[in-house]
Amino acid sequence: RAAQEIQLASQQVEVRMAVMQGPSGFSTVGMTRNEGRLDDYTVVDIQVFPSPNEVIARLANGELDIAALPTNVAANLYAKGVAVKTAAIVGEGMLMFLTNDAGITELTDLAQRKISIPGAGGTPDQMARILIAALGYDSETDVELDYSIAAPAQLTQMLIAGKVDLAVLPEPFVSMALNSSDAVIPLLDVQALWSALTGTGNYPMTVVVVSDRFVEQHPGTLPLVMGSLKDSVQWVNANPADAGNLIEEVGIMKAALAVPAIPRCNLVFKTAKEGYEAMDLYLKVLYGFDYTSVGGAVPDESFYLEY
Amino acid sequence: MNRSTWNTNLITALSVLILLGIWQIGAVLLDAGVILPTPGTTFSALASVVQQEPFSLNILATVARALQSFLIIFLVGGLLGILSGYSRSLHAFLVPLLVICKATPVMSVILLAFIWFTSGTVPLFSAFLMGFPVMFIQVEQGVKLISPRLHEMTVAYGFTPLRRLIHLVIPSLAPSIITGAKASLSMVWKVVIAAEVLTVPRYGVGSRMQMAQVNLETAEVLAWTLIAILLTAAGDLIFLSLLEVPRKLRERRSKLLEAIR
Amino acid sequence: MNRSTWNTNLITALSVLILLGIWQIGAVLLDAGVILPTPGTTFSALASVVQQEPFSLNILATVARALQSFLIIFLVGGLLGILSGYSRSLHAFLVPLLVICKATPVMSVILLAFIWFTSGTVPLFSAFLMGFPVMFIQVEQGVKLISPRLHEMTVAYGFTPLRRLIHLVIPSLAPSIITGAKASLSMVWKVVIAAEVLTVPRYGVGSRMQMAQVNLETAEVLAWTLIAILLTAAGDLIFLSLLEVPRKLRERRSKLLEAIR
Amino acid sequence: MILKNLSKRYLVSGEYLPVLDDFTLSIEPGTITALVGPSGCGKTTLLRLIGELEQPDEGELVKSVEERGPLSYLFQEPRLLPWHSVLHNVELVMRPWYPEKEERIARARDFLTMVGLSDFTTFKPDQLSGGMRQRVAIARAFAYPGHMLLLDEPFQSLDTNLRWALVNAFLKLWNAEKRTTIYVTHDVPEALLMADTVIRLSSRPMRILENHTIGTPREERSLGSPEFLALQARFYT
Amino acid sequence: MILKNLSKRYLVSGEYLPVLDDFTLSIEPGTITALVGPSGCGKTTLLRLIGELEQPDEGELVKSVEERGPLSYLFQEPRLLPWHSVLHNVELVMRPWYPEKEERIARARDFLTMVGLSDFTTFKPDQLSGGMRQRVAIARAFAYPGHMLLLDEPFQSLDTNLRWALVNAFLKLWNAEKRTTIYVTHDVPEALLMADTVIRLSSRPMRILENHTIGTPREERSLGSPEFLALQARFYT
Ligand SMILES: Nc1ncnc2c1ncn2[C@@H]1O[C@H](COP(=O)(O)OP(=O)(O)OP(=O)(O)O)[C@@H](O)[C@H]1O
Ligand SMILES: Nc1ncnc2c1ncn2[C@@H]1O[C@H](COP(=O)(O)OP(=O)(O)OP(=O)(O)O)[C@@H](O)[C@H]1O
Ligand SMILES: [Mg+2]
Ligand SMILES: [Mg+2]
Repeated sequence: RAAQEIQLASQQVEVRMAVMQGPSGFSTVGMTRNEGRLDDYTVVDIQVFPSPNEVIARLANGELDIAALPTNVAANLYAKGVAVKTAAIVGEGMLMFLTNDAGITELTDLAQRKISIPGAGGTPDQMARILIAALGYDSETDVELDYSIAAPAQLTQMLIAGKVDLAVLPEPFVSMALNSSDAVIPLLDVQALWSALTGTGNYPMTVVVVSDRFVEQHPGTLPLVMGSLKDSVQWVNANPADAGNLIEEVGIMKAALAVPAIPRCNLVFKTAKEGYEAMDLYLKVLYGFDYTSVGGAVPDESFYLEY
Repeated sequence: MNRSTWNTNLITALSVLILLGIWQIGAVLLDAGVILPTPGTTFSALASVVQQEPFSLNILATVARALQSFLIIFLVGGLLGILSGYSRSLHAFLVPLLVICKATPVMSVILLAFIWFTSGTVPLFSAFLMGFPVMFIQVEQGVKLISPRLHEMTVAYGFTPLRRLIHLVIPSLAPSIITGAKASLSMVWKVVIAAEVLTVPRYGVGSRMQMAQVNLETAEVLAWTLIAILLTAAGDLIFLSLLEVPRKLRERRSKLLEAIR
Repeated sequence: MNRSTWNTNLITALSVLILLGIWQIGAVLLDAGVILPTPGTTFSALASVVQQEPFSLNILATVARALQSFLIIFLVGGLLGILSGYSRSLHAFLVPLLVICKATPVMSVILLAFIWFTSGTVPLFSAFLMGFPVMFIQVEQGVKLISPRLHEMTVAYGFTPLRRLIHLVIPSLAPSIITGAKASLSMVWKVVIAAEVLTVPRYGVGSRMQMAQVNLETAEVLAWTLIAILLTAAGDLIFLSLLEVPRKLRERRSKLLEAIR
Repeated sequence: MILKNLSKRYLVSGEYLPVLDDFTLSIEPGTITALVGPSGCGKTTLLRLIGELEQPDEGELVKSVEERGPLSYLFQEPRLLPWHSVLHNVELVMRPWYPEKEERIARARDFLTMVGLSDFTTFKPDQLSGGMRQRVAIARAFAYPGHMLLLDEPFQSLDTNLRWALVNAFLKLWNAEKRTTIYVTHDVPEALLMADTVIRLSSRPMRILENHTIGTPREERSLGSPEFLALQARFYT
Repeated sequence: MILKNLSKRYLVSGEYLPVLDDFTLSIEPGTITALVGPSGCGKTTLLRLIGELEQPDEGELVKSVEERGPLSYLFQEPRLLPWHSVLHNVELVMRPWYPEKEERIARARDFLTMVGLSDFTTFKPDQLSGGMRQRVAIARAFAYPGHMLLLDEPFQSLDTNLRWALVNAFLKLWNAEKRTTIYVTHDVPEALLMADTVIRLSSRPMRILENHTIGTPREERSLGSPEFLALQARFYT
């Protein structure tokens, strides 16, 4: 038996996966239900990071196999020669323009206002600038974009306290703001506007990338992991309350805040193949707007992994 | 405790009270609990934070990081400072390194830092970048203030370098070393906690602050800040009492010498 | 430039070369341009960064912030340090404030800072929190090192407080003030840039770094870091040459006195 | 000036070291008093009490009206400001008295010439020899128009010629304006030629062993005369 | 020891101040040489050159074999380590010579007793009077077994009795082991009684005005004898 166990241990595959401390973390908590054990041979170790920086460093260094990242960051990494490919979309757009100024009702009221955005150059910033431009404003002169509060949680605080009157926020902070203050009202659903402009569905905000080395070394494991991830997303969407407990346990945020947000986080699972068109379109739009944000080139087809 | 110690303690207490008063008034005027809760709310958050389970673990992790960074800064900065105070060549050699330490924001090298260190040690690294120049500059300058007359005396009386170090250099540097240590200690806490906020290691005061922040629990953030302030104050007290040790040792030594008749 | 200045300059250049060599080797070994580009790539990024349009505006904004913070720290820290070195009561009163400055991470009070200041001044605020204790501790300790014999001399010869300040206190404190200034200058750059990275004001070296960072343009991040390092080195040189001014003034004064026969 | 039952002790590693214990002395205003006594007996301490740099633990110090106010103190060490030139060191202390810069500098220069340092006015204290530093301190004390003169071993570390030249220069200054002068010396002949009253002190705790007022006018004194040979012999034991 | 054509100048605010200029002197090993000269003439500078704390700009210094190696230097100022007690200050310099702690401390104590400080061994330098500090420095220099003795105004700021007691104590030590001693003093009688050779120096740049070797054995010297009265008169001008 001892020999058997040793053999088992040697066959054991540990999948090292990274998610961010937000909805991408929500979507994977289902995988931790069985302490990360997917089958007899495969264990997934999920690490939650506060910023993409740590994920990028460890991915480039080979300390991680799989990571959930903003779509443009994934494309950017690929363009910079980091050996990763995208495997699936796990999260779609969930951004809102929120305001606590009852005077703003029309989109035309945005003119000459200060709009607070958490983090310059992130997805909220890109989408805000794309849409502002689409609405016919010049983001340099017609509105003032303010990046001085980088943490979305802090921006939410300021919005709730009424010290900031117009902000672009992602989930789960949108839900938090709406639930904490009656004064905060949704002004503009970024996703709806995107659909109207492009004539497609929601845009892919978060994707899962896999390192080439992992695909080569464990070709059989990838479908298992992806299957399990798909499972997890479905479970989380179906059981927000249970998922909330796991979210708190893993240390992402309090269940009380996460649970109401889950339905609005647009957690999905689409394989790269299924999501190809949406991603390609999204990346092309980003490229047209600011090519450095996708690494200077729209990724070719080999960026999309088949399994 | 004599009369004047009593007085200064009274003034310190008064100052704390005034600050609490300003806080209370500010919180009431601002009237936004998510941004600035009242001292009362904060103290009740503090009470519940203290009962949270891995409370002491979080504290210990932060204290360990702060202590480690401080020791590293103290030893490396002190040693290099002394050497470079004596050697113009070493000074010239270290100038670029010092400028790099001074100018490079952690952010520029954070990707590298993540590769070389685990997320628990990134705070140490940030603290080193911040505190090393302060300690170094301090001690290096201190070397220049060593009395040239006493130095000459040790030369004339053939002190070995070690004896000169122990009996002239280190006692002369003591004020510089103490201020350097105080000044770098004054940053280590804050830098370590700030880096914990950014990198969220498993345990740490900064990690808990970050979590509280994400959950919009401002009172809890401030409760952890109070804990940080208390830790710092405790650290200062311990440091001050450690400063008494050499004096006591010297007194004991002089008693011992007295005994040898 | 005499022989020995030549030598030290040579050593400094050598040290820079060695650091560049380590960088090159590290970059080649690591083989990951997103994490650590080679010096070559970085220098070409530097060339293109310098040509980007509001280049000098970014630099100026950061320099202005650093200078402002430094001046505030220098004046407030120096003044309070002198006063509190002389007055035990003031010292006792300031202790809690100092501990707060030391321990409170900017993160805990950043929202308040936003409410009270405009976003461009948050870097100043962070730099103050960081640098004030260093300057203060320094000068306060310096006051304790003023020669009691010379102090007594000024008492016996009936110096007014102002005359004592000018002719005894400030010259005696000069080494402390200089080290304090050097040490706080050593932090101001980094803290200002780090705060710019966080708050992304319209212009600033840190803002540009942040933008380059989100786009994973590591070579550009490092190019801006090099610029920050050059700024710091230039600042150090200017500071060192400013230090010569009092000596020159004193020499001129002594020539003038000589002229009055 | 009258010193009434002065006591002064220092606390040294937990024990009290009595330096003055119930010390009483009265000094005639406008005279020169020399204090002679063994090393470490408390002479400097006494001067510091008179100069009000320190407070007695017990007892009282009563100065006559013309003795109150600022006084010229020559410390046992030069105590020069190391960052100022020699001239500046002397000129600085006279500021409140001579608001005119030219006048002040001329006066400082005069006193520096008196002590033989006219060629060294631009030197920093660290660039001087020990005796030269002492002379700067002398110039400073003499240039400062204090109401009393307290001199702690003023002419130490000077060669004999210079010493006598300075004694004479001092007496000339003092004759012009007779301020109460108390001075400590280890040189008995110097004390006998210079002082009105010579006080011999015991070792610690300090007592007065002898309080001798010299009747002979200064100009008629001679160390070789029988009176002074006898005095010297007495003061040497 | 032979000093051959020594030159030494200091740079003071851009100008050279010549202190020694082509100075030549030969000193018999194992004798006591007293240097007498006006303040600021360069005596301390000469001792510093002999003690190799400074290098001459020109010229050469040739020591005989037994004069080479460590030397006991009594500086013009006490130069004590302020953080160490009196005993520790004296004991510290003897470390390489007396590895046995007990022996070293006993010796330090002996020398401190010799200078009259046996009750002050635990005091810090700052708690002593000026003369007491000087005595600690004397004890340190005498306790240190240097191959030569360089003494810069050793008995300054001491009262006359103590001064003569220390001169006698020094001569006893010196008689036990005759080391080359060069000493600076402003006290001509002291020089005449103590030295084998007395050298009178001019003011800066320093020249030898007189190099007088005293033939009379030390025990037979008396300041009152006609020989010494004549010598004193000569050395005072
Ligand atoms: N600050 C002090 N702390 C402790 N003891 C002191 C202090 N100052 C002086 N003493 C002690 O007081 C005594 C008298 O010192 P003082 O300086 O008055 O002597 P003095 O008569 O001037 O001697 P000298 O002729 O050597 O200068 C000494 O024994 C000394 O040790
Ligand atoms: N470090 C220095 N820098 C400039 N000049 C100096 C320095 N040291 C000494 N001198 C000058 O050299 C000359 C001789 O000084 P030195 O100390 O040798 O005199 P001295 O004979 O010992 O006098 P004294 O009897 O007063 O101690 C003085 O004019 C002094 O100004
Ligand atoms: Mg005295
Ligand atoms: Mg001398």
